Amino acid sequence: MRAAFVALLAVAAGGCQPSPPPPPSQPVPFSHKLHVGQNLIGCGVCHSYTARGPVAGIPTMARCNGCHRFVSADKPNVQKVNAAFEAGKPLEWNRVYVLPDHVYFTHERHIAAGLRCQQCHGPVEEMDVMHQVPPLSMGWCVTCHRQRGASTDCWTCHK
Amino acid sequence: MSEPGVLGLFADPAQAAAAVRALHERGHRDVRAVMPAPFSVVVEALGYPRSRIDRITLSGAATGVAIGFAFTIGTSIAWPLVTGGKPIVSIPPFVIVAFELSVLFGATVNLLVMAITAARGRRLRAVPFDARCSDDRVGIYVADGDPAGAEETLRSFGGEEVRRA
Amino acid sequence: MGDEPHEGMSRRTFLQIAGAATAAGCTPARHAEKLVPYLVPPEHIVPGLPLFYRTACRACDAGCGVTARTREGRVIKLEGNPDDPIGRGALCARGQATLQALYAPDRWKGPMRRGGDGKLAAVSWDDAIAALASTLDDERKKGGRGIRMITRGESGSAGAVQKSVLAAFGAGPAQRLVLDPLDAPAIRAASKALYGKDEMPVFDLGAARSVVAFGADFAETWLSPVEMSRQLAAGRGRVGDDRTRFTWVAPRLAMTASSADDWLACRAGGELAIALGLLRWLTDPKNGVGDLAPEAHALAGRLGAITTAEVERRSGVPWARVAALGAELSRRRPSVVLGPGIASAGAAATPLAAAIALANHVLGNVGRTVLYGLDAQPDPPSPLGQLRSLVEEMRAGQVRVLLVGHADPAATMPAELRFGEALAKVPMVVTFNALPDGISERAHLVLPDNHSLESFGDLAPRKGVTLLEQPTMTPLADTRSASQVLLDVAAKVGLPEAKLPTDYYEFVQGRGADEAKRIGAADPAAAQRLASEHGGYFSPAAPTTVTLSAGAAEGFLALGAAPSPTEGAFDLVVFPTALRGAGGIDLPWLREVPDGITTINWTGWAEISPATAKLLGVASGDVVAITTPAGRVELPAYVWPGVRDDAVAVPLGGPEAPTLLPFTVDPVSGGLAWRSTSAKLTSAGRRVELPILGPNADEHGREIVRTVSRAHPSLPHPPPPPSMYPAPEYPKHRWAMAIDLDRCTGCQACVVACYAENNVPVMGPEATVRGRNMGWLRIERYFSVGKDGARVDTMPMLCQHCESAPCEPVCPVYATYHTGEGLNAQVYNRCVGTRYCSNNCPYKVRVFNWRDPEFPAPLNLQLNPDVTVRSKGVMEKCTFCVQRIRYAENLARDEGRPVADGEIVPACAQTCPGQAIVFGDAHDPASRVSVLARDGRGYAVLDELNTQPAITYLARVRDDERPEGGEKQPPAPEAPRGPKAGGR
Amino acid sequence: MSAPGFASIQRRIAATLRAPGPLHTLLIIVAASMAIIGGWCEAIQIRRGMVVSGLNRPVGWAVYITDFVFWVGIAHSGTLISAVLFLLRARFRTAVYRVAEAMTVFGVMTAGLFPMIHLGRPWLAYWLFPYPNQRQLWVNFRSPLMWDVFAVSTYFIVSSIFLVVGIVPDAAALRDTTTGWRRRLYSIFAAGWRGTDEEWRHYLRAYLYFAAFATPLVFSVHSVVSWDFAVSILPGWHSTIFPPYFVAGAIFSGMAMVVTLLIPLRRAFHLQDVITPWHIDRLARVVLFTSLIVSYSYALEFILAARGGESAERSTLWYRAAGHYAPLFWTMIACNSIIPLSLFSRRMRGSTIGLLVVCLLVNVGMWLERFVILVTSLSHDRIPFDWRTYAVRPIEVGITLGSFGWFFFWFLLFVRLLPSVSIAEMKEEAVHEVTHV
Repeated sequence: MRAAFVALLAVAAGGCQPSPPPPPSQPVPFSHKLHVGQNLIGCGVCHSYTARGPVAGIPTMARCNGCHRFVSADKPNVQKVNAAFEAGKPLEWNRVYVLPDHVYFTHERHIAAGLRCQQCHGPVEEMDVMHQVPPLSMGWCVTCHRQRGASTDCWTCHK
Repeated sequence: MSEPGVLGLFADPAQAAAAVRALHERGHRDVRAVMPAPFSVVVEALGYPRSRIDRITLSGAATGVAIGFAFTIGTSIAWPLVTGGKPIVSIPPFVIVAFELSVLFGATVNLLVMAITAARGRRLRAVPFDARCSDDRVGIYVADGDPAGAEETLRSFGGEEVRRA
Repeated sequence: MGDEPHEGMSRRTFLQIAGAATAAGCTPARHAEKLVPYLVPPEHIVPGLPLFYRTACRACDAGCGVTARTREGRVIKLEGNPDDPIGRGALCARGQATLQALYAPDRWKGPMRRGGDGKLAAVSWDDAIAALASTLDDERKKGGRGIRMITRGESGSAGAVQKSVLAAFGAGPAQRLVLDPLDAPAIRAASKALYGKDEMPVFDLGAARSVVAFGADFAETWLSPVEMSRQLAAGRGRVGDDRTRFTWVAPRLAMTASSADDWLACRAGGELAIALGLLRWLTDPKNGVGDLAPEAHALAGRLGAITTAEVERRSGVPWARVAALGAELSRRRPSVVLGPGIASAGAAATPLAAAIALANHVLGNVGRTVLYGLDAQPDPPSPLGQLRSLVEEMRAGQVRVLLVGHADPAATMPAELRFGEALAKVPMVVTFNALPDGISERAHLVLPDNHSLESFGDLAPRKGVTLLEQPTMTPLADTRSASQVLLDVAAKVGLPEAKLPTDYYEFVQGRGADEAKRIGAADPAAAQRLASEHGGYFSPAAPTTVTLSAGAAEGFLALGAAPSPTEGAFDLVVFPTALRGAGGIDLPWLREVPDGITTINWTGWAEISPATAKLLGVASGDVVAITTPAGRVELPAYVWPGVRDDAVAVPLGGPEAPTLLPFTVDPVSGGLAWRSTSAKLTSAGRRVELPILGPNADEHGREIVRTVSRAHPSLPHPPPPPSMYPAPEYPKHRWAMAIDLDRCTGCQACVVACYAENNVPVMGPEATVRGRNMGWLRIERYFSVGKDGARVDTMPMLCQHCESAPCEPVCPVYATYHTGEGLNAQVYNRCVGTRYCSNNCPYKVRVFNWRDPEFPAPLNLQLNPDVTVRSKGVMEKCTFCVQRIRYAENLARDEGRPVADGEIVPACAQTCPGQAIVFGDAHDPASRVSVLARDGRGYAVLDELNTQPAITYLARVRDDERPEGGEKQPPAPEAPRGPKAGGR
Repeated sequence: MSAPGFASIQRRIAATLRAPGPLHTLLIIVAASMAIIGGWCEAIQIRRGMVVSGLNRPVGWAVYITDFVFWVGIAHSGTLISAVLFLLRARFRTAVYRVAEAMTVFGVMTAGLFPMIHLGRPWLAYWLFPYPNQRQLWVNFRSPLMWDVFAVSTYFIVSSIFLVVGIVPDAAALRDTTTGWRRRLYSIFAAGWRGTDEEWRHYLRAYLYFAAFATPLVFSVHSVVSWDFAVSILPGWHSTIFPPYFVAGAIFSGMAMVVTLLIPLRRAFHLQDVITPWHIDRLARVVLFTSLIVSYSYALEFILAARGGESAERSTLWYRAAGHYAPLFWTMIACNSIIPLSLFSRRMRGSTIGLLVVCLLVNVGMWLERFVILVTSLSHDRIPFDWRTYAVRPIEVGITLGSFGWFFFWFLLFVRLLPSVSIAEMKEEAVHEVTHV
C-alpha cells in the first residue's frame, strides 16, 4: 500500500521535477575531464574535506599552484591561476551545486555510506564544463534516501 | 423533428394541466410542456415518472467517501509522521475529510448529471421556442397524433395562439 | 590562523522570501553564489566542523576559563572550560555575552586621533604610537608625575607590562589606579585588620551546611558567581538534613536570594546590627553554643553591650529571628557567612565585613569554608579615595596624560564625581577601550585594544590558577593589543635602561615558561603546550592558617552612631544584577534577556513594595521620581513584595544609580558606600509600557513550580492514566531532560547560552512590551508571600518535547511532528505560520517570528552555521539543541560506538552554573537523566493534561523548619561534619 | 381565472435589475474602496510581517480568526434557509432565499480570505492543499485546520452550485426579455435552459439532492470551525458543547445578517409586496429562537465550567466575565441575549426599523462573541507567567473593514445584475396560492 502510494506520488510529481540550471561561467575554464578523466586525479586530492566534513572543499590556490608550478605552467589559463596565487588573490569560482540555506547536507556521511561521487555529481570525469546533473530537489533526495533505507526524518536535513 | 407538432400557450397553468389531461385522453402520447416554473398541476398532469438521477448522485457521494479514506490513509502512510502520539492512521479525523469529500463529490456529480440529463431532455423532447414560455405563459406542445385534433383540444381549454410549429 | 579567514561558502544567511519562491516554483531559485578558495589551507580548520580554543573570561575578575567554539575562523560561542577549577565548564550570562563585544557593530575599527577640528579621525598605528610616545616622553623628561592610568584589574602579564612601562616613563605605582566597580574592598580591609592579611578569602559553599549572605549576591556578581552558584547547588543536591540551608539578610530580595530558605528583611544599613546580634547570640554563654573558637569568650564580654532592643530597632528584624539564625548556625556546622554585598555595603562596610568574618571565625568556619591564603592579589583594586584625588588633580590640571584601559568611571561611578568634567581638563587622554564611551568622547587618542578573544595574555585569579588568554581568531578590525602598544611606545622612545620586552607575545610565553617551572613540571615545554590546550596552569594550592590578631576584633564590636531618621524618606538600595553588572557596557543579549526577578529588559526600574506603591498611588509601570541629595531620576516602578516598605531599590547598569548615589567612601576600606543615602519618592504622574516578559508573577495556585518539604522530599506519583493510543516506539534513543528547581538560581546564563547557540534574534524593548520576545528558554518566576515575607520561585521553561504534544496534530502541514528519538521537531522551511501550535501549547514555549530578524554586521558573524536563521512568519522553539545531538551522534557513528551518557549537552545544560539541567537518553535506565526522572521530587508541569513531557522537573525543597531561638537553651550541637567537596 | 397570479412577478423582480441609481453606484464605489484599502493593509502585513498586527504570545489568533468565524457564520443562514427550509417545505423561504444564498457565497468568499491573511507566510497558503509535489510531502489530516480547508472549500463549491443552479431558470427568463450585454450575461447563467418538462423533471430531483447534501454540510462546516477550538486543550476552547453552540450562533448571526440586508433591499427595490411583513416576521422569529439557543449555550458554558472541576477552565471563564475584556463580554451578552428578547413583542417584529436595529446589534454581538471566546481564552492560558492581553492594531481594523467592503462589493454587484428574489419560485408560489388558497 505504502509502496504503491509512494510510486503514485513519484509519477504524479515526476512531471514537476526541476531541470538542472545551465552551468555558470567560470573565471578559468577548468576542465574536470582533463584532470579527472585523462590525468586520473582522484576527487579527494583536491576536494580534500569530502570524507572529513560536511563540505567537500574547493582546492586552495596553493594546491593548484603546487602542481602547476611545474605542470603546464606555460599555458595562459594556468598562468592566470599561478598569478592569482602569487598575487594573493584567490579566484572566485561560481558555485554549480547550490542547496537552499535550510538544507544541511554533509558529504562525510554520504561518503561513509559508500556513495560514489558520481552518483550525485554525474560523470564528472567526462565534463569539460562542470554542470549540475541531478535536480537537487527534495523529492530527488528523498527518493534516494528511501531506496537506500536512509532516514527520512525531517530533522535529518532540516534543523 | 420529422413533422410539425402543435404548440399552444396558456396563461393559467391549471387550464394547461386540464388541456394535457384532455390530450392524453384523446390518445396523444407525446405531449410536452415548456414553462417558466415547475407548476405542480402541469407536472402532475403530464404524469412522467420521477427522475432517477439520484442513483448516480449517490454513487458519486459513495465515491467521495472512498476517495476520502483512500487519500487520507494513503498519504499518511506514504510518509509516516507521528504527531501528538497518535497513530499514523487516525480514522476519526479522516471521517471528517471523507464526509466533506462525499458531499463535494455528490454535489458535483449531481450537477454534472443534471446538466447532462437536462441537455439530453432538451434535445430529445424539444419544444419550439417561444420567449413567453419563460415569462408568463405555459406552452403545451403536442408532437404526435392528429394535429388538427390537438389544436382543437388546446383551444378548447383556453390555449392562446395555438399554432403548428 | 590562515591569512584568508574567509571561507566564503556554507555560511547560512537568512531564509529569505527567496526561499519561499524556491518552494513555489519547481526550479530552485538561483542566486549567484561565489566559491572563494583558501589561498593556503589553514591548519586544523575543516570547513563545516567546529574548532575549539581555550582562553579566559574577562567579564569580571572571578577568572573563569572559557572554551571558544569557532567555525571557519570565527568564534561563534563561548562556553566554560571544564578543566578550570573556578568555572568548571560553566559560564555566566555576562561571560557568554562578551562575545558580542567582539562583534559589536560600533567597535572602533582602528586607532583614532582628535584633530584640530575637535573630531576623532582615523590615524595609522605608527602615527598614533608616535604621538603617544612623544607626549609620554615629554612627561618623562618632566619626571613623569603628570602621567596617570586608570585600568581594570590586570592580574597577569598585561598588568606587569603596564606597571613597568609606566615606571619607565617615571610614573610610580600610585599613578596607576585599578578600578573595579563591583569590588568588595571591605572584606579585604577586615581580613587585614583581623588577620593581618590584606586579601580576599575564598569561600567554599559546597562544604557548608548553612549559608548566610548579608546582601552578597553570589549567584549574580559577588566575587565568583559561577563557582559559588555551583557550590550552593552542590549542597542542594543533598537530600534531607544535609541539604544546605540558605538565609538571606538584606532589605531587598535579590535574585540570589530566590534560592534562599529564609529572608531576614532588615532595614538598609541594619545588617551590621544583625551581624553583631548574631555574634552576641553565638558567644552568649547562656545559649550554650558548643565548639566555638577560643576567642569567642573574649568577644562575648564586649558584645554584651549590644542590646536586643537596639538590634531590633536598627534592623527592623525581631530578635527572635536573629536568635533563630544563631541557633541554626550553632547546630549546622560547618557554615559560611558571606558579605557584605554591594547592596549592603555602606560607609560601615568594613565593620560589617569584620563582624561577618568574626562570625565565621567563632563558628570555626575559617579553614573549612572560609579559606585564606588563596588570593593571588597581584593587582588588587585601588581604594576609591584615590579616584577622588585623581579627579581633583585632573581638575587642577596636574594630570597631563591620562591612559584609560578597559575602565569607564564616568559610567560606573557616582555622577557626583563629575569625572567627565575633570577629563576635559586633561590635555592628553588616551583610551584603550574597545567601544565608544564617555572616555572616548573626550579622548585625544583612541587606541582600541584587541578583544580578549583576539589576544594573548594571562590572568592569575587565585593561587594555583593561572589562566591563559589565547587568541581564538584573527582581529576583526585594525586593533592592537594594548600591552603591545605600550611596549611599542616605550620602544619608540627608546628606554634601554628599563629593560622592557619588545614583544608582548614573547613576554607572555616567557611568563608561561616561568609558571611551568614554578609548578615543578618535569618537562616545562610540554607543560606549557599542555597548558595552552587546557587553557591554563592548574595546580593545587593549600589555604594557609590564620590567627586572629589579639584585640583587633574589639574595635569592630560596636554599632556606631545611630543614623538620624529622615522623615518620609526611603532607604535607597542600589544593587547589581546578573545581566546588567556594573554598567558601562551595553551588549544586546544582556539587554534583551530579562532580569531574573522583574523580567524587565532594556530599561531600568525602581523596585518598591506593595505598601509603598499604595502610599504613592502607583502600580508597576507608573513612573516614580526618586530624589537624593546627589540627584534626581525618573524610573518606572516595579511593585513586588521582595523589597522592604521603607526602601526603594534601583539596579546598577544604567545611568540612574550613578546619578542617585553620592560619592561616599567607606573610610576604612576605601570602597564606595553604595548604601549611603535615603531618597524621596513621588509619583511622576505618567506611565510607560514596561518591557516585561512575565507581567504576572502570581501562580494562582496552579502549582507550576512544585515544592516539597525538606523533611519529606517527595511528591505523590499517581499511576499513569490509561492511553487510547499505542505506546510510541523509539528505536534508538529517547532524549529527555531533568531540571532540578532546587538548584536553579534564576541567573539567566542558560537563556543567554540559548540565544548564542540557536541564533535567537534580539528584538528590542518594543517587542517585549508587545509580548514578542524571541527567547526559546525563559526563566519563569513566581512570587508568594509567606509568613516571613516574600518568596521567589524560579523555573526554566522551554519546550517540553511532550510525547503527546498538543502542538503537533494541529499543524496542517506537518511542520511540527515527533521524531523517532522523542524530540518535538519544528521544520522551519515547512512552517506556514498558522500559530495554532502556539495557541495549543499549554506551556507557551513556542515563539513566532513577527518580523525578519536583524543581525547588524558584524554581529552576523556570530551566527551558528549549524542552525537555520528563521525568517518572518515562521514558528520556532527549543530543539534540545538538535545540532549538538546530531554532532555527537555523527561522531559516535564515525567511531563505531554508541553515544555515551553525558556526551550530548544542550547549550543551556552546558552553561548552567548550578548544574540544574541534565540531558540524556531516557531509554538507558542508568543514564543520569533516567535516574533523576525517577527521583521522588520529579514531576511534569501540568501533568493533569497528560502531555507526557520529556522534561522532568525536580520539585523545589522548602526548608521552613526554623529552630527555636530566643535566649533558651538550644539543642545540643550535632557532630560537626567535615568539609565536603563541591560538585556531585 | 382571468388574471393568473404570476403574470406580473417577473416584471416586478426584473425591475430591480434595471434601476441602479446613483446611490447604488456610490455604495459600490465605497465598498470597492474599502476592499482596496483592506488589500493595501494586507500588502503591508505581508511585507513587514505579522509585527504590524497586535498579536503576541500567547494571543496568536485574534481579529483575523474572529473575522473568519464571523463570516463563516454569516454564510450559514443562506444554505440553512435555502436547503433546510426547502426540505422542511417552509413557505416563507421562497421570497428570501436568493438573497440568503448570495450572502452565503459571498460570506464564504470573504471568510476564505482570512485563513490566508492570518498566516505568517501567506504566500505559501497553497501548501494547505494536498496536491502532488516534487517534495513528496502531504498534509496533516489530523489538523482541524485541514478539516477547515476541506469543509470551507466544499461549502464554497456546493453553495455556489446551489446558487447558480437556482438562478438558471431565472436567467433563462431574463435572457428572453433583455437585449445586449445583459442578454449575453443571462445566456451564460441560463446555460441553454428552455424550461421543458424534461429539464424540470431532472432539475427538481437534482435540486432536492442539492438541498439534501447542503443540509448536513451546513451543520458540518460550523462544527468543523468550532473544532478548531474545541479539539485544542486551551481552557475556554476545549469544550464539547462547541459544535451545536457554534452552529446555533452561526444561524443566529446569519439570520440577523439576512434581515439586515433584506430590510434596506426591499425598501430600495420596492419589493414590499414580494417580501411581505409576514416573511419578515418569520425571520424575526428564527432570530429570536436562535438567540435563545445561544443564550442557553452561554449559560451552559459557565455551568459546565463551574461544575466541571477543572480550575483552569473556571479561571478562564471567570476572567472572561470579570477580567480585562469584561466590557466586551457584557456588550456581547446584551446584544445577543438581552436585546433580541424584545422580539417576543409582535410590534417589534412588525417594525422594520426596530428589527433592523436589533439585527445590527446581533451582528455586532456575534462578532464580539467570537472575539471574546478567542482572545480571553488565549490570554489566560494555563501558565500564569505568560498571561498577556491583546489590543487591536490599525492594520487589523483595516483588513476587517476591507472584508466588509469585499463582501458588500460582491453583494451590491449581485443585486444589480442577478435577480435577488427567485422569479421561478415566486411564480410557482403565486400559482400555488391561487390554486390552493
